[in-house]
Amino acid sequence: MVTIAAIIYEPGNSIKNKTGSWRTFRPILDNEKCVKCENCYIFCPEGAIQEDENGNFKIDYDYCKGCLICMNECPVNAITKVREEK
Amino acid sequence: MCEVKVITGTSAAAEAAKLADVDVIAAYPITPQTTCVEKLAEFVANGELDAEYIKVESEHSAMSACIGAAATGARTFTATASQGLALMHEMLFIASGMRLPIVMMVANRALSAPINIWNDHQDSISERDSGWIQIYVEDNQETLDSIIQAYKIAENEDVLLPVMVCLDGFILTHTVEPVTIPKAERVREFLGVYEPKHAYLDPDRPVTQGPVGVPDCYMETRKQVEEAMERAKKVIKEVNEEFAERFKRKYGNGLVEAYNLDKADTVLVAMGSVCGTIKYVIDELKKEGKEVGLLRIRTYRPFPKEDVRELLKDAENIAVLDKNISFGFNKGALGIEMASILKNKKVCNYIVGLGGRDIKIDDIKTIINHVEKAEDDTTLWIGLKE
Amino acid sequence: MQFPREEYFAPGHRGCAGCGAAIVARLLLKVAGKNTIISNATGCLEVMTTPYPETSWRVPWIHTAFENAAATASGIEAAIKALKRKRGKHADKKINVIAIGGDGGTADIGFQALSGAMERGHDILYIMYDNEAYMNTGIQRSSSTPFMAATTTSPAGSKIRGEDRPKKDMTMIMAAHGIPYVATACISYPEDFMRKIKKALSIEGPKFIQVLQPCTTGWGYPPEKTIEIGRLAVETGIFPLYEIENGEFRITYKPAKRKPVREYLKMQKRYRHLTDEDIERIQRYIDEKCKLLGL
Amino acid sequence: MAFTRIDDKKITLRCQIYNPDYVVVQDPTLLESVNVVEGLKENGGIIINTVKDDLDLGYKTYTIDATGIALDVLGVPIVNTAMVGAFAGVTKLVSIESVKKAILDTFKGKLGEKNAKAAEVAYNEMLKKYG
Repeated sequence: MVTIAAIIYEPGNSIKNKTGSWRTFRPILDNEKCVKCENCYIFCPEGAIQEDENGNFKIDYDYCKGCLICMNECPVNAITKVREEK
Repeated sequence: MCEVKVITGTSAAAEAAKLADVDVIAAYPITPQTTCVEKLAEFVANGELDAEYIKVESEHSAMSACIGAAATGARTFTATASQGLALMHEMLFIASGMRLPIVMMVANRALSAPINIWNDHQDSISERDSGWIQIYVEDNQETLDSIIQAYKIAENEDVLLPVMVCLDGFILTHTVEPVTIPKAERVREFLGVYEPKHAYLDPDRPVTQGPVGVPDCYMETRKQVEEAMERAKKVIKEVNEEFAERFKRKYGNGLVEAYNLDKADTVLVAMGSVCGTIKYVIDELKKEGKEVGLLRIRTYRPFPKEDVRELLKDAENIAVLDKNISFGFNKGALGIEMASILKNKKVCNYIVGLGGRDIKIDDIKTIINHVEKAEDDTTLWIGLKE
Repeated sequence: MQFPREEYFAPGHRGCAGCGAAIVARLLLKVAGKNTIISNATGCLEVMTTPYPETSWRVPWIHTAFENAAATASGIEAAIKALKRKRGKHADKKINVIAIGGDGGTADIGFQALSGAMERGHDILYIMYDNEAYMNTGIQRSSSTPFMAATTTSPAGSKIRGEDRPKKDMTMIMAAHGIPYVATACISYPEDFMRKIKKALSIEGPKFIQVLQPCTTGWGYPPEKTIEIGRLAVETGIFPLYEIENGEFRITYKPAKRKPVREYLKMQKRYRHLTDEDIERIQRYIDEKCKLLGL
Repeated sequence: MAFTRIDDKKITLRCQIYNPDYVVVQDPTLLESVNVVEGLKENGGIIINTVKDDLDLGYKTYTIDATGIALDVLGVPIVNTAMVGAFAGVTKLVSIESVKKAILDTFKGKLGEKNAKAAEVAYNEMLKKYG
C-alpha cells in the first residue's frame, strides 16, 4: 500500500538497492599498501568504503558502482582494478 | 460575550486566522486581498498574534513557504487573489499531493488580460482540480466562520487536504458588515492544536516528504486524494453542525444551502455573494405570490453531487449562474457540472458578473424569466453591453 | 581519523558511478549531522535519492518543486521558530535548515526564491551544487554553464561554438545581498568544503555556498576523474576557492602556480571542439579574473 | 463612488445602488461634472459638503461646510467622518452614538477621538440647521 502523500518513513532505506551490480571494474584495496590517508573513504560517492574495527578500510561491493575514483585518488596505488566477470 | 465588529471581509478573514492561532503566515500583497495580510501584519506587530510572518517575494514562494511550514507541523495561513493564485498553480497541486492542511483566503478576482482587479470566480475555478477543498462564502460573517471551520476540516485525519475559502473581491473584501467575533478560547477549544501524525519534519523522526512518485505509486496517491475528498463531505457536514452547536451559526448542511426550494419549480444555482442578491429577489417575488428557489453551492470541491440530486429532484427549471467561463464550451464550470449530474432536466447556464460587472435585481429576474421559458439547455451571457 | 564517520546519506542511490552530487550530499551531511532538515530542489540529487519507496536520506528531507527550495526552507525555518516559541518543540536542539539545489534550480528558475529568502534574513544555509548545466533533464545549458562549453542546448556548431555567454557569478551575486557568509567550494577539496559548511552553520542568518561538482555524464570524462577534474578547476583558477565572511573576502586555497587551463579543458568532451585560439581566449579571461581576485 | 445600505434586518442585496434614498456629496466640484441626483428617489435627499447655502438641485438639499469642520477639528481637509455625522443629523437613521463608536473602533487613540468629534460637530450643526 502506498503511504499517505507517498511519505517514506524508513530513513536511508535505499540500502535495499544493491548498486554493486552496476560494476564493470572491481576496485581491490591492498591494506598492506594503504597509508590511511582517507582519500578513498571521503571521495566515494556511495560511502561504500568504510573503516573496519581494525582500522582497515574495506570496500562494500554491495554498493560500489565501480567508478574507481578511489583508485584514481589513492596516492600510494593501494587500489587496483579487475574486470568483473558476470 | 462575543464581540460584534463592523469590518470588511478581509478583516474578518484576518480575525479568523488570528482566532485559529496560526503559527506561520506567508503572504504577498495583491488587490483585493491586501487588507487581510496588512491586518495580520498588524496583529503580529502588536503581539496580538504569536506567529512568524514571512514577507515572501511572490505568491509562488508564499505557497512554497506555507508548504514548508505545514510540512514541519505548523498551522499556516496565506491569502491571495487572481494572478497570485494563478502563480501559485503549481504549488497548489503540491500542497494537496503532500496532504498538508494549509488554509488560504482567496479574494476572488478576474484574471488578465485585460487586467481587471474586480470580482469574478475565474481564478479559483481555474484551480478546481488542484485537490483543494473550495468553500465559497456569501458574506463576511461566513468568511470568518468558514476559515475557522476550514482548519477543523483540513486537519481532520480523514481529510488532510488544504482548503481555500473564497470570498468575492470588493463585494465582500471591501464591504463592511457587522461580524460577530467569537472568543479566542472558544475557538481554541473547537479547533485544538495541530498535531500531525503523517507529515512533519523533525530530526527525531527523519522522514522523506515529496519523493519521486514513480508510475508504480503515483496513481494510488491520486486515488487517495480523491478518497479524502469524498470523506471530506461528511467531515464538512459534521464540522458545520458542531460549529452551529458551539457558535449558533450554520451554513446549510455545510455543502449546500437550500433557500425556498420546497414550493419552487424554478431554482437558481449559484455560489458566493450573488446568492444574497438572489435571496432578496426571491423574497420580493414571494410577496407577489411567485415561488423561486435557490440552491447555494457552498462547497464546490468536494462537489455535493448527492445533495444536489436530492434537492433538485422536483425542480423543473434550473438556472445555473457562473462567474467564470470555460472558453470553447460557452458554459461556466458549475453549469457544465450541474448538467452532467442532472441528466434529464433542463439546466440553463448564465454567465454573469465577469470582471466586476454588476449583477442587478433585474438581471436575476431576467434569468428567472428566461429559464422558465427556455425549451432546452441554453447559455446566456447576462449584463453584456450592446 | 581525519573525517567524521557518521553517514547520513545512505548508499543505494541511483546517482551515476562517479557522481559528484552524491559526494556533495555525503560531505554536507557529515558536517551538518543529525539535527538537520534538508529542502531539496528538483534535480539530479532529488531524483536519484528518492524513488518511492526508497530514500537515501537519514535526516528529514523535503522536496516540493524546482524553483523554490529556498522558499520552502523559509517556511521550515519559520515553523521551527514558531513551534519552539509557542509549544516548546525542538527546544533542546539547534536545527540546521539547509536548502540544496543544482545550478539550474539556483541560478535560473530558483533565483527569485533564493534572493527573497536571503534578503529576508532566514537562518538557513543554501548549497548550490554546481555542475554547470541541467544534468537531470539531459545536459541543457544553464546560466552557470561556462563560456564555450558545449551542452545539448548550446551545442558546438559551425556558427556558434558552444555556450556564448560567460558563467553567471552566483556567489558574488549572493554576496551582494549583504548576507553574513558566502563561499565557493569544490568537492575535490573536502577539508575546505567541510570547514566552510561548519563555519556557515555556526553563523546565524542566511548563508550561501556554491560547490563545484564535476559531472561525468554532462562534462564527458571517465568516472574515476571526478575529483581530479575538480582539482584542476581550482588549480587552473577557472573556479577559485574563497569565502566572504561579514563582507571580508578571503582566498581559501591559493595554487602555488596556476596550471594552464588547457589541462582542464582537454579532459572534457564538452570542450573538445575548442581550437588553440579558443583556449587562449579562455586563458586570458581566467587570467584577468584571477588578477582581480589576487590569485 | 461608494455606497451603503442601512436596515434593521440582515442585508443580503449585493448589487450596486441605482435608486438611492440619499446622496452624500463630499466634494462639491463633482456637481459640475456628475449628475449626482441621477436615480435619486422622488422624495430623496442630497447632503452636500459646501460653503454655499442656496443650492437647489430639485430635491431636498442639505448643505454643510464639512471642510471647515474638518480643518477646525482635525487640522486636515478630510471630510469623511464629518459627513457621516452630517448624514446622521439629517436622516436620524443612525444614532450619533453608533457613529462615534464605529469611528473609535476604526481609528485608534487620538485620531479616533478627533474624528468622533468632527462627526459630532457636524451632527449638531445639522440638527440645529434642519431640526
